[in-house]
Amino acid sequence: MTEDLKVAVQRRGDAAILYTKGYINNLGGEEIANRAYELMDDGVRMLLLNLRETKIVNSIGISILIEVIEKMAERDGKIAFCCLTPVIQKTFQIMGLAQYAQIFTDEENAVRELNLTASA
Amino acid sequence: MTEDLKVAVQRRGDAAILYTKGYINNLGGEEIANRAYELMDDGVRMLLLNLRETKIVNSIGISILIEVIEKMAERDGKIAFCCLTPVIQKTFQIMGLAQYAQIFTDEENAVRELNLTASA
Amino acid sequence: MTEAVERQMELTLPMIEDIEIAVVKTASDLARELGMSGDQIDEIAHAVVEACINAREHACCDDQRIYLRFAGTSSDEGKPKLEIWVTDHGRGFDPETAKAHRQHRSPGSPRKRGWGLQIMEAHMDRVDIESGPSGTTIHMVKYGERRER
Amino acid sequence: MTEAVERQMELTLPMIEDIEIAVVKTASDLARELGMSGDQIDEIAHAVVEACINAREHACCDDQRIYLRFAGTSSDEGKPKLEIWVTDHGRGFDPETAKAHRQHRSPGSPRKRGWGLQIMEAHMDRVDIESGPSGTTIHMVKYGERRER
Ligand SMILES: Nc1ncnc2c1ncn2[C@@H]1O[C@H](COP(=O)(O)OP(=O)(O)O)[C@@H](O)[C@H]1O
Ligand SMILES: Nc1ncnc2c1ncn2[C@@H]1O[C@H](COP(=O)(O)OP(=O)(O)O)[C@@H](O)[C@H]1O
Repeated sequence: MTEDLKVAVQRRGDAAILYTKGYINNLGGEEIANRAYELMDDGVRMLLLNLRETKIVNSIGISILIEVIEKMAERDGKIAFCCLTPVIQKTFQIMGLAQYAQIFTDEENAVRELNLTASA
Repeated sequence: MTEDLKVAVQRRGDAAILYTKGYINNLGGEEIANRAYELMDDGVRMLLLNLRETKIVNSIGISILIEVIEKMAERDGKIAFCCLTPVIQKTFQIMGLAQYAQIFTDEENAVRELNLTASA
Repeated sequence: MTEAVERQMELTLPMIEDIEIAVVKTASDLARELGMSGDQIDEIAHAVVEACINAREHACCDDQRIYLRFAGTSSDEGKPKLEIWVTDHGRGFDPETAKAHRQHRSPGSPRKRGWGLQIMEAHMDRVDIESGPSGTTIHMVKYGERRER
Repeated sequence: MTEAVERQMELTLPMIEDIEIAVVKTASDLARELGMSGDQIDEIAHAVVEACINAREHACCDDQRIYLRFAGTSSDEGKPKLEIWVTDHGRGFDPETAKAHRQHRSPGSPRKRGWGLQIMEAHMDRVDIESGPSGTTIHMVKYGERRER
């Protein structure tokens, strides 16, 4: 029952990886959004969300992530995801999120494909 | 319902202040104990637990804190508390914890009385 | 030969934030006992979450409770099956209208809300809605894989 | 003149980790509606937590549920009053034996467990235990302060 979302950030030059742990509900979505907006204000234009430790999401939380993707697109930036459980990936597909953001199976692939520079 | 305990530590020389946020149940108590034991292994002999952001505790969590107090006493160290809600303070009294650990109303008082040196 | 398993559970929960986590936990435990796979358990979890947040967000009722019923069966003969009823005593809604106004993937402007029912349907094998002025019941069914031996 | 308030609530909750937080939330909302003070609400919260963790830890029953009943009243005439029943269908226990083995503050060796019943009694105005082979009910009563006007 204790499922407070925890967020950790790893900055990599102009990019960043954001790690989530726990339930992405409305509060969790807002927590991610706030961290993402801070990073965007700080110049980050490539943000990888690693959801490895998130096992459950709801449609309100994901709709907030869609807003973040839109805000990032407005600034010519990009958001990508990795390490989704099959069911979260399916939920992303239902909600059309898979159209606006790249989804990678693991972080290694994402880092290579997105050309994320080493930790700055 | 999301009440995962969060712990933050501020090291002050040979002393430390540990801030808790959330419900101190068995898991919360163990989280505090683990952090306290790390600090003790690292030489800390004076530990102030600031429970300002904890509004609820249970008897299992508190019994774990009693163990921590005992372990610290074995090493000739001391644990103190501050910023308890009146009801948590009452619970500490019922469980006899108030006999083995000093309790301060606020951090300022605790820092002065315990002579906690500035952040190292 | 494995035993036939039958599970029934009824709960009455307060409509408070994150109460769906308690429902997920209960549903997952049941589904696991019935021998469902991890992904199936996850799908059930995501469906009940949406049913519960709809009850909490849209029911708008004085009776601040969500009524859950679970019925599961599993045997050598057939696939394991878990049925879940999520009921509120709220104001109800017209499922047809809600479905007509449902959001679609419109490139460039994914809409903010309106995905709950679609998520339930995508993750479950059957979803029926009974709704009227005295409340709503979402009835969902999930079949597992036939057990291997 | 303030209105008389009467509140009733029954819940059936799964015996899962931290479910007591849902009970605390429900009890706190009720107590607040009855006009109890912040400290009184906190005392009720700490008492129901202990009752719930005892049910979860000690009941050892197949029926993995906790049954809650709340009844609150508040009026100009008297003090607000909140009654809470916490029931499990577990194996029961003998309260007299449990109380006899209760831990005391023994200097130098505070014991690990055995504080739950004492905490309930210290925080509530009345605690009655009914327990037998088919389960346990803890009945607790808390009176608030008479409302100031
Ligand atoms: N339990 C309910 N009680 C009343 N109305 C509901 C309920 N569940 C769903 N609805 C109505 O159906 C609509 C569609 O629901 P849904 O697909 O879950 O999307 P969302 O909840 O994001 O709006 C809701 O906006 C609401 O008007
Ligand atoms: N709901 C219950 N069902 C069965 N036994 C119980 C229940 N509640 C309490 N007990 C018994 O009473 C004892 C004392 O309870 P308590 O004072 O809360 O201390 P603790 O739970 O820390 O042991 C427990 O150890 C247990 O044996």
